[in-house]
Amino acid sequence: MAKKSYSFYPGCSSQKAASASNYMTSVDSMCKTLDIELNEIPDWNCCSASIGYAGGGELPRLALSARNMAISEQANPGQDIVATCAACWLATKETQERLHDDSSLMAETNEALATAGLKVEGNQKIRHMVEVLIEDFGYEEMGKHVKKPLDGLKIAGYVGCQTNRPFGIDGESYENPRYLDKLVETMGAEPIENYDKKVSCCGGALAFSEPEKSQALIKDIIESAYDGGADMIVTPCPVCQMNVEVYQDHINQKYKTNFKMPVVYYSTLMSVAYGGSSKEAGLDGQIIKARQLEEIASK
Amino acid sequence: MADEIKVGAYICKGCGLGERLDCGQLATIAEREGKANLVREHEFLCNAEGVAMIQNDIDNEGVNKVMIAACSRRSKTEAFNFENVAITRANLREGVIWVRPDTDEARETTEEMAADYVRMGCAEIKYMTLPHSNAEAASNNSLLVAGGGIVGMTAAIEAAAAGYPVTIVEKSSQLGGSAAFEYKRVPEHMPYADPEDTGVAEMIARIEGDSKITVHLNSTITKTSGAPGRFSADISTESGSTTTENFGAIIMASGARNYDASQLPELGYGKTPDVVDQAGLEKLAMEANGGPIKRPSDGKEIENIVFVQCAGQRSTKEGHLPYCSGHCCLTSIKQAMYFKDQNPKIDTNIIYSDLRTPGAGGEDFYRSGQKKGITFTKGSVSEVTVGANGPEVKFSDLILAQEVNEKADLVVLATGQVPNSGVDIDLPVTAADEDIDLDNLVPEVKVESILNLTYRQGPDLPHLKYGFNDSHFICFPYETRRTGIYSAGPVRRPMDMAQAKEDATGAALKAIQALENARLGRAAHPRSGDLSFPSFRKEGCTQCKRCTVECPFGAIDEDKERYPQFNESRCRRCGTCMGACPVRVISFENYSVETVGQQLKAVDIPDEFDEKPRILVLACENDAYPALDMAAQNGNTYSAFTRVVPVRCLGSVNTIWITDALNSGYDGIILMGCQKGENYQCHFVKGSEIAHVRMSKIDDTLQSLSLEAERVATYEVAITDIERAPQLINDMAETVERVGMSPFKF
Amino acid sequence: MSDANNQMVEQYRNDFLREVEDNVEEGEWVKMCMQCGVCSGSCPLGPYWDHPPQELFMMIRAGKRDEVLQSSSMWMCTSCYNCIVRCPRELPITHIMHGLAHYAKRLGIAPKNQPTHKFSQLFWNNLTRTGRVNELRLGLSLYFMNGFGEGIKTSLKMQKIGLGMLKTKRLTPMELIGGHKCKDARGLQGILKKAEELEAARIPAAGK
Amino acid sequence: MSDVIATNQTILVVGGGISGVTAAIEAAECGKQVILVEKNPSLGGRVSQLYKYFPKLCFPSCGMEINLRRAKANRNLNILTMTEVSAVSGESGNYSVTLKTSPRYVNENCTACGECEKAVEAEFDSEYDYGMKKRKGAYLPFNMSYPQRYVLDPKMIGTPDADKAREACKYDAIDLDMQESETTLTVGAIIWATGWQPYDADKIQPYGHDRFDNVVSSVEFERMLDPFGPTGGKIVRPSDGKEAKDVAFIQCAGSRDHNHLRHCSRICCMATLKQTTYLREKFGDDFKASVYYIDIRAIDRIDDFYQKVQADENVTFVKSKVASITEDKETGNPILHGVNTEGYQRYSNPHDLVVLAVGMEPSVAKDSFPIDVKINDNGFIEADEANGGIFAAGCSSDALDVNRAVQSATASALRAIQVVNRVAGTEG
Repeated sequence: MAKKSYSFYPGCSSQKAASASNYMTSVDSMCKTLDIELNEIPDWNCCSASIGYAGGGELPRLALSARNMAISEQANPGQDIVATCAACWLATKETQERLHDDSSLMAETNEALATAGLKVEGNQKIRHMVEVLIEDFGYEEMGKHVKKPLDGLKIAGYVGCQTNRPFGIDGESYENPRYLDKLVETMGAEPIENYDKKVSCCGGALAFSEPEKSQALIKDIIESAYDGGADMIVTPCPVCQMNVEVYQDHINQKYKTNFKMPVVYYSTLMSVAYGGSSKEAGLDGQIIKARQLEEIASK
Repeated sequence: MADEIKVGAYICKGCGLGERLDCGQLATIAEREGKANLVREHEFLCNAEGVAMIQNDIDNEGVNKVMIAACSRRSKTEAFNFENVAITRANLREGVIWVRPDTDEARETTEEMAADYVRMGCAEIKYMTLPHSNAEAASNNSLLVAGGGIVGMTAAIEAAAAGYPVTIVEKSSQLGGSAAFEYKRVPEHMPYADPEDTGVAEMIARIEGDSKITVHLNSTITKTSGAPGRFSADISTESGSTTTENFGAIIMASGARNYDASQLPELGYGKTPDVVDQAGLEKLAMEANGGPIKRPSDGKEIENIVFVQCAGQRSTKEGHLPYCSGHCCLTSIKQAMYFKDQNPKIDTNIIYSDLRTPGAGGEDFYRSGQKKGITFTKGSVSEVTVGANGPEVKFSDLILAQEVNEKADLVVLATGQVPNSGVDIDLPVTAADEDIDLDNLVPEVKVESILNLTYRQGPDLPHLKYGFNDSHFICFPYETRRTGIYSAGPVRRPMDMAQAKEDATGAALKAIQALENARLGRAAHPRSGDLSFPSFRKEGCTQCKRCTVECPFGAIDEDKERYPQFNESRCRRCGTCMGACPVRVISFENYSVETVGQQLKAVDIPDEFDEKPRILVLACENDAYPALDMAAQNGNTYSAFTRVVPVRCLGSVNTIWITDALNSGYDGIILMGCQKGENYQCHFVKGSEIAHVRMSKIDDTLQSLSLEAERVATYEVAITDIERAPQLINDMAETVERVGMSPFKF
Repeated sequence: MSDANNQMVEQYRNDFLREVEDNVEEGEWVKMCMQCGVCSGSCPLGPYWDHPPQELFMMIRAGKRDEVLQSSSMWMCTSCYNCIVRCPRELPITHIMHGLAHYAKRLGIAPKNQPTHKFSQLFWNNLTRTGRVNELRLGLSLYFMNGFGEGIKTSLKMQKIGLGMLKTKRLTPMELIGGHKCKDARGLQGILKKAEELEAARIPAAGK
Repeated sequence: MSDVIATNQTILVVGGGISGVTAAIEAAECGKQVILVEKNPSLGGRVSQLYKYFPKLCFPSCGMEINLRRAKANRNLNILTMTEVSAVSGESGNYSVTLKTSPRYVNENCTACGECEKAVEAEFDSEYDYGMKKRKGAYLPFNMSYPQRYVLDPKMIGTPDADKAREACKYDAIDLDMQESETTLTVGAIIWATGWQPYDADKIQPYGHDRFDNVVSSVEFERMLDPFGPTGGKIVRPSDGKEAKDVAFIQCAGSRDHNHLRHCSRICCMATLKQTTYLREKFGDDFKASVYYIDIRAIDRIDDFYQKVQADENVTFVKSKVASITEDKETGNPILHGVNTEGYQRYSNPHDLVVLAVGMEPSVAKDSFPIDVKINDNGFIEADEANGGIFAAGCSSDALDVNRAVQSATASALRAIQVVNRVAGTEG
């Protein structure tokens, strides 16, 4: 397959030494294998991740994503915008939708952008990395590159909210999307069938402001993965990954559980299956180590 | 043709009949005992060759009565559908071999069963004659429409468009009915977003321009007599002048009137002019004619308005309407739009308990109302009081669970429809002129008849419920109990304008069909096409009037000498009159006391000591008989001692058949009819009920014969009682075994 | 309507509904709700809402201005979008909740100590400072949002997580000094300033 | 089919459900020539799959028996089953219609003796039972099937079973060489009565019809009550066959919903109220029914049926669109989650069985009509001058209950007669 190039929006959490830097690491190695070129949007900014609304009104929040789109249109014309972060993808896609639906919003937004000499049209397709994998490559193609099948691993595909609703991945249902399971299968591991917290909410940004309430949600997500006999959880979203991984100690204290469930990204699995090292797969970024993956990687 | 009788008996050997039965023997029985003039066996009677054989005998051998011993009369009906001959069927397949086990020990009794059915078939056919076409058959092809509202106008326009002349009789001075007093109507076309013109003017213009439609205003129908194809109606004007015209069929479109809102003082009606009903709001809207709507009390431009849904409706309270009027939710949305379209700043609050906007258009219209800013509040209104600046609505908001007292400039009560259905003929005749209460309906000052029928059974169509003269059929909504007279619109059932027009068009079709049937002397549903009709032996008649009283369709009047007067095209051929007649003088050419009586006699009743009882089953041909067929089809079995005779309706069962059967040694008798009572399923409405009443008196007969009461049983059997029906038969077989054989065998 | 705060509202008048339609993000959808309640039943933090979305919509139509705007309910939204995808009347409920929260904040009548209210503001301040979120600062400011003492407690509670993040290089002390940022942070701030002005012009109550 | 004679005074009725059958018979009984085509092997349509009708709680087969009697007795009526309309051209009073008839593999000789059914082994999902039950490869669709003639499943043709069937028939009724045939007719008017199909419950993802055994659709529930149906007339849970005595009914399952059908399907409320009476019929006082609704639409006179059910203390009504269903893994109980909007109470209620009151979807997809008629956003045919001599009857015109569908069909018969009478110039 020929090289594929995309206009890339990494988002705050994917930056060096940020909470999802390990995600970025694994994405890089995955892309190398699939010959994907990611052209970072120069000087991109935060999208406000559907939480900045107390301070930011509708228009300012739209302006944030609009700026990224505007720069992308200049720097990477003719390319689709690709985000690895669910929130980034969603915020940008929503902005595009809203601006196209409402011409006065579009006008005002451009008026604001003009102060920095920018203009947005919003005609670049805005996609999540998972969409790219499924639609531009497909499971068969992804499977072709597997060098080290993840034999014997049982993995719960935790899709979460924002990669799934309101847009979601084409052809998948909101209540029971199958793409992570298919991906897990493609990498040679075994998906947890009817994992019933698959699309439940982890609390998102409220994990910070409402820890107890959110951790109650997170507990169920992990518990149900254990019930399904999972060795680990896989997710396409940095917020999900962080929330589900890092609070397990707190949850264990509060609920007298002893969770130690690794939570990895789809790209982590792919990187390992494609023969990447633990480092390339970003496994060193796991606070709860994914030993089984490390073993396979070191084989 | 009737002079020389030639019976052809045909015995089929197909479908295993040949293997299971001694068909040669059956042929002999048909010839020797059945006295058939010509008997043939055939390997496969219903195939082209078998049918051709029979047709040939009809054409060349002069066979004019055909007895076919094969499958049920419900199977292969098309194949055995010969013209100009009387036909009967002996049911050897569903009636015999399919309900009997294929065993050696069963063989003898199964054979006897088949033999009896052949005997019965031959006996019946001898007494059946081909119905002659009717002398009285008349063919006036114009329609009378009572009522000039939307329904009447629609019926007239549609019937005229099919080529039939129509006369509209309208009580008031103008066409259009209540719709003429409405500003706009609920939309009837996509996108179902805005109120549209009522279309009344358009319809009136079309009627005035249609040479086929005659209109009598300020007129009522003061007398209606006759029957489909030959109705005669007196049309009288207020001034008293009367003209008499003839019609083929009648559509009753007398519509509905508004519920009298002054029955609802608790909702403020009458206490202030600023509480109106929906009709009142239409009036205000027409006055405003697109401009700001002013409130009646002081002419102030209305700024906020509250609609109270289900006012005095869906309530069992004394004086309230127990039903939902079907249109009020849509109407209130439409009326709220009168305000919103004129000035979006006006606040409109619709307080409802269940918002009912069905179908494709309904939900779109609801959404459109929301888009226009109408507030919908699920709540229940307890009271409307008169405050300093206007009415105040006390209600509990069921969503927010709070008591509210909302001030409004105007309050609209969504009260319901009350049918103009004329006299309730089922009430004691004397009551007709007094105040009467039709199931919780508002007491009438005086109920005026709409049709003034000269029928023996009363001047109007029977009511079903709450004063609506609907039929109770779901599959056959137009089956009124007066053939050739069809009710349509809100007089039949509460409905909105769009549905009323559809209903009017359907009723027009039925009316046209009725006069086409009358032209040919054909029966209407459910015995469609039946050419027979009842006749009676005058010399035998005792003028007991049972037939005239019991006829479910009011088809029989009394002539000047007080003899029954049968109106053939009102008749539905159920035979209830025949069953009612104590002196058995009423009969149909193809169905009579004889055609059944002779079958009973034809059955071979073995000697008491043979231990072979006989159980007679008289089964309704519409439900019980098909149920038995399907039981056979599904391999259910029942006693070999059973002999089933299909009857048109249990109402046609004359008790003489029972007494004769008991006297001639039958051991048990079962009557199978349809469900009776409020949710009756009897296709002749009252037949099953009447039969049950008659049979409740049979005990005396049994006692006089000193026979056990349980030898005769009457059941309600549904067409789905595929397992139950055979079970009932087997139960009777056990009963007979228990109480022993009848002593009346000779 | 400059004194939108101390406005008397007659019950079941549509003044407040109109105010919401004019001033709240996607507010024009509120009137389309048919009170089925599927949103209320779909919210992951549902049990913590004093008034679930569908009830808020009815309250708005009933003119319960203060009860709605002072409510903590819409601050419970996790942006999971369950309500949006299930709503039979296609109301963008998530956005309406954000919009109501923002409008309450704008009018200065949002519940002061509502944690998400605070965090959301911190987040906005944090991201607008450099154009990108500074996770460490965000974290610390969050811990200390309820004062110093509280902050120390929370920090200790979170210490283990912090260390874990540090160990795995998913957090760096460098963030405290400088850290990630947009090169053209000024330009971005200019854009936001302009956007806020434009919005303020549309929504009278702005600027609070 | 070559024996079918049609002229521009003939009325073609498309669809042999209760609307089509009614329209055809009513027109024929007015003395008109009528051709009725039905794509399935038997007349009857959706109602033949129902246990009872509301509000009378009587049986659809009762009315069907009468209609079949009327049809058999009428020489003006010509019925073609397994036949579809593939093309229509022309104008009011003169249409050219192409009919496509699929092979039944059984000819007029069939006596419905049933020997072929006994002979074959192959079994297939029964369409009549929505796949809840198997039927033989040679079969009579249902007890009241008309024509009362067997049919062979095309999937069986070419297999040894097909030959077994042929050998078993003593009357040369089975003809395995039957081919699809096409014929073109001239007709004056067309009544379109293709009816409805239940909305695909699997599409309502939050309710997990595709994931949970004990979540069934309302039409599937009807089949359970049929003594000859998949459960032999018992109300049981698909998961374990246990009697389902605590049943939840979810209204507007696919209706009044922008994600599914935007329209209100009208019948579902009454259908549910009716189905609660099935529970009392089967279990006496020992049952629980919970109806989750937005608005109960028991329209007009039959609101009293609603009042009756409301008075039954075993039936409770919850004003709530259920948000989602989960499954209790131990018991297999579906658990309904949502909020009672009357005063705001949350619930998570387990039940034995959940019945989704699925909506009415027009059988023919908006874009695949072989005729040129005006269709509204919901896929129903709009009454419109532009439709010429083509008239909708029953549920192809709107979501209707049986009573209204029959009215609509009767009305459409008159509209068609207006056309052919105009053609005949006889004017009545």
